Amino acid sequence: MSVIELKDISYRYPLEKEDTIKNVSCKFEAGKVYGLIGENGSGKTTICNIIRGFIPSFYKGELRGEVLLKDKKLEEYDYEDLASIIGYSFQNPFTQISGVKETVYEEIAYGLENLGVPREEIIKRVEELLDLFKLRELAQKNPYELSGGQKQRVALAAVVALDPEIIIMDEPTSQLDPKSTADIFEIIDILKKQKKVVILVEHKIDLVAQYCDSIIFMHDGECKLSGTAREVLTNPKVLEMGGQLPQVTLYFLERIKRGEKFDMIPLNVKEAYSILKGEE
Amino acid sequence: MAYLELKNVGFSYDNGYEAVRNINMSFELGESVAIIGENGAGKTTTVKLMNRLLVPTKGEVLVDGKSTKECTTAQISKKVGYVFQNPDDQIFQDSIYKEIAYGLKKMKLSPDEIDKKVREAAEICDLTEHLEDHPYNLPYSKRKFITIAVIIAMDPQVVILDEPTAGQDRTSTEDLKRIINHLVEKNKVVITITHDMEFVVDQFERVIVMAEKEVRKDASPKEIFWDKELLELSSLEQPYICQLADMMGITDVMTINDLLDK
Amino acid sequence: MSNLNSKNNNNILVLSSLLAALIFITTGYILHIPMGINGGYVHIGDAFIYLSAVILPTPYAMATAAVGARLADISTGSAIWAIPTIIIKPILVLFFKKGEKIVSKRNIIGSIFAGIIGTVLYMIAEGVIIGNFWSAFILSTIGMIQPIGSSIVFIILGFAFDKSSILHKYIYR
Amino acid sequence: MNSRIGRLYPATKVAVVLLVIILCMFTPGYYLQYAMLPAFFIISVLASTGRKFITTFFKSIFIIVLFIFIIQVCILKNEDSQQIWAFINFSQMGLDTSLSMTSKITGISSAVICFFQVTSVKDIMYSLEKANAPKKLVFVIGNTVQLIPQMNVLLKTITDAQRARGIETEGSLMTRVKAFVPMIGPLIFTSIQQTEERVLTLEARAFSSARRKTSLYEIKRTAADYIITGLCIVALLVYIFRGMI
Ligand SMILES: Nc1ncnc2c1ncn2[C@@H]1O[C@H](COP(=O)(O)OP(=O)(O)OP(=O)(O)O)[C@@H](O)[C@H]1O
Ligand SMILES: Nc1ncnc2c1ncn2[C@@H]1O[C@H](COP(=O)(O)OP(=O)(O)OP(=O)(O)O)[C@@H](O)[C@H]1O
Ligand SMILES: [Mg+2]
Ligand SMILES: [Mg+2]
Repeated sequence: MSVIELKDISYRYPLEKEDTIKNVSCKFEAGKVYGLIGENGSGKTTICNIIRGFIPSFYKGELRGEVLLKDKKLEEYDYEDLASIIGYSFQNPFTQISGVKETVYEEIAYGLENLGVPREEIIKRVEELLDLFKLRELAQKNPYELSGGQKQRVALAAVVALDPEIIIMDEPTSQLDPKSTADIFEIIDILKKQKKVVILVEHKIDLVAQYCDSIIFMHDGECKLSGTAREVLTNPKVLEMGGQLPQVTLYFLERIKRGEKFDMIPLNVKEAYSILKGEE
Repeated sequence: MAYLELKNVGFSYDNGYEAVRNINMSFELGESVAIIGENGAGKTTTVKLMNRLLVPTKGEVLVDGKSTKECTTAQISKKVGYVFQNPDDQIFQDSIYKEIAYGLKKMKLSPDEIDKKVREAAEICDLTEHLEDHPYNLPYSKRKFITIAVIIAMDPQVVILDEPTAGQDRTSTEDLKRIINHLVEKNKVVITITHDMEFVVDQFERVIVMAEKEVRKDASPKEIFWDKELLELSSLEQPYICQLADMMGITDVMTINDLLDK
Repeated sequence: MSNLNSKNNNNILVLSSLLAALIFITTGYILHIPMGINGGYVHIGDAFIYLSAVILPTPYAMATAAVGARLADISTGSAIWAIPTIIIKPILVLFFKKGEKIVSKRNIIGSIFAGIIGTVLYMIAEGVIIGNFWSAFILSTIGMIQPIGSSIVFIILGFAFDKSSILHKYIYR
Repeated sequence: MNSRIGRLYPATKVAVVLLVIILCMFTPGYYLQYAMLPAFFIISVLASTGRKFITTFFKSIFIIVLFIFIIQVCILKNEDSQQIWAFINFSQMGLDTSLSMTSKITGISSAVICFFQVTSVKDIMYSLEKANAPKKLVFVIGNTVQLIPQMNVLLKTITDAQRARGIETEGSLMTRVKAFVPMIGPLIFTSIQQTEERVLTLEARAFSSARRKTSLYEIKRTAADYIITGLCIVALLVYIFRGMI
């Protein structure tokens, strides 16, 4: 059963002449990671805002179609409760500090305080998250005195802290170094095992290929391709539409172009290696 | 002689936190260099020292032979241009045209000249059709290009780009490469901070690795991405093609084409 | 739909505290000139009170004015002006009208009136504190630069806001 | 604020301040009122805010006190005014008025200044929340207090951006003033621009949740709090009782 479903969604920002999102339909199931990909301006963030209900409650404009959360229309939910069901970390890490807390520790606890979680439980949860996100060293720092990547990690931790069933992450690793990026993907894997729905917007396609169960490829406001990572990310059409494919996939596609034949096009380094080894 | 030089530079923030120490770097005109390294390593701090947004607490920074301690940031800005990590820190006019023209006006150029330079810079950064737009109506990824155009228009000798690749798609990354090449052709120094390893390999001949407040290594991409101990210690990873090559026991491969050739 | 209103509400709250903070720094720090003689000071903070008056719903604007100016008084040590401030500043809000534009004839006149009435009210408060209305009058006359400055800043800011498109999202009229 | 006094429950401190205000207002004479200044200075020293207390006091209250003395004693014409020189007089009545007036101002202000210096905003917010003050008001106050340092950060960022574009912001007063004026606009625009994102951020952190908030930060009343509050009440009762006889 799908937890979230978009049914034939179209949306136009106020004062715009054209629809930004055009007839998008898709389903999201528990325990799966969804990669939402596509070039800049293809409408990824807009889709996230629709799922979270910020469109149409915050951004006005014209929304057609239906968003179903557990088979009930999104607008029928109490606005107050949505924050604890759908977590959302935004694209710009620099404006995601609540501004009401003085330390990273309190910043992560803030959402839990708002949800009325008992104090002992908050402490337990924050401690867990500090370890999970490797933020222990920064716990007593002022959130405003962090480097770009550190801010981004704190912002994501603050959202995961709420333990929502659905987590939307809009480019959560854009300012992160390779090691921290890998850490975040490990966390995504943990969330998946906890049977969450993870919706991930990401340009780092190699990691998307490795971790996402399902891919939605957006182009110009339309959902052009969707399916398993293998179905979408071995399709050269993605390149034509401004998208990107994993490095090893590109390598294999290039060899195929030169006339070689393979049973399977790999998505990550390990697969590529086993194919090449089998070949020798 | 090096155009920009950092000699034994150290810096602590007001709250006493030491962000970088013992930094030695030098840059010649016509050179493009990438600075990479873990989050919080001190990359942003280091480049802010170069245009005197921060003044070193130890050592000194020399621009064109002159210590930054003897100048004001405004004077240095004519030689060293810095594109902020967060574009929103830098944008404060209500149209892109005005934003680009702002610094030029302060340079006392004639209106015609300003107009010419604004249009040139916008052309390079692919913003011509947006010149009259409000900067905040463009997405984050595009706002970064506005700030790049702003600096290019001022025509400094050194251009510093702080994480220009963050959140950019393939086309925009290609645009970045084009911009960097264009600047290098004009004999500028281009210093780029990035976490995108493929971008580093494709674009740069010289890479500086920073970790734990210090410079770890200053070398060619080949020397860096095959130094696995260094990568491990600096929270870095090999580009995927290198990883594949490595598994197959081939070394010194950097790009898809390299691997195809082997 | 009732569940959609809460969004506007938070938006107003955040904007209120933002304006209160602006009132605070412009009252207490930026272009803040201590008047020396009576422990008061000259500033352009009122400009932001006027701005809140046109941007925010009236009750919010009143609270914003009180909070911002009150905090400034505390932190600059002018504890003595705290009570007059908390009464007078919210009154200033009542002279403005929310409309299509921030700078309308109506609001320019409003800012002048707010300046005059504000000065008179402070004069009374000063008279009570010092114990003599005559000296309070002289002081307040010197103090007239403050409302004049504030009106000018308000008008300049208002024009800037009217010209820009961004406020369309934020103004609650 | 980490001193013993700083850690007292804010309501306890408010009780003390209220008591002082009542005593100052209704006790005739001026000895008790003036005595509040050294008393609160000592309290401030104990709470290690002594220096701050004195500077604040002299920068604000002292000036107004001095002013009142000059006006009342020397300038104003009273029945008993004697001319000293030109328009400068001496008046005993004026002196008496000033003493009774300034003593009250001094006493009350000392208590208030001291209170705000030894009590952290966080504590005030916490006790307001506990006391069931309107959620919105608590939010606006709390957020304002938090936004102020942020404004400073923003101001610094904008200055940096301007410096990086060749605008002189260092040097003589004139250059600084010249650089400052074009900065106020961007400061306000940028802050308002960021409001939108801040609202969404708060939303994502369940700010509008209808549930009753809990707090990670906790201050508890200790024995000292009960004793001090008790003493205040007793003192007040004694004071009223004595006044009635
Ligand atoms: N508030 C807005 N008003 C009008 N148009 C908007 C608004 N926000 C976004 N748009 C436009 O909608 C389109 C989709 O934007 P969106 O932010 O969803 O793209 P994206 O796929 O997330 O891109 P990126 O990878 O750069 O984040 C863009 O063309 C953008 O200019
Ligand atoms: N204003 C500040 N005050 C105090 N400490 C700061 C400040 N800004 C940054 N720091 C600290 O200095 C260190 C270096 O920060 P810097 O921003 O230079 O890192 P960076 O290498 O650019 O990292 P990133 O890749 O995440 O942007 C970090 O540990 C950070 O927490
Ligand atoms: Mg986006
Ligand atoms: Mg940085």
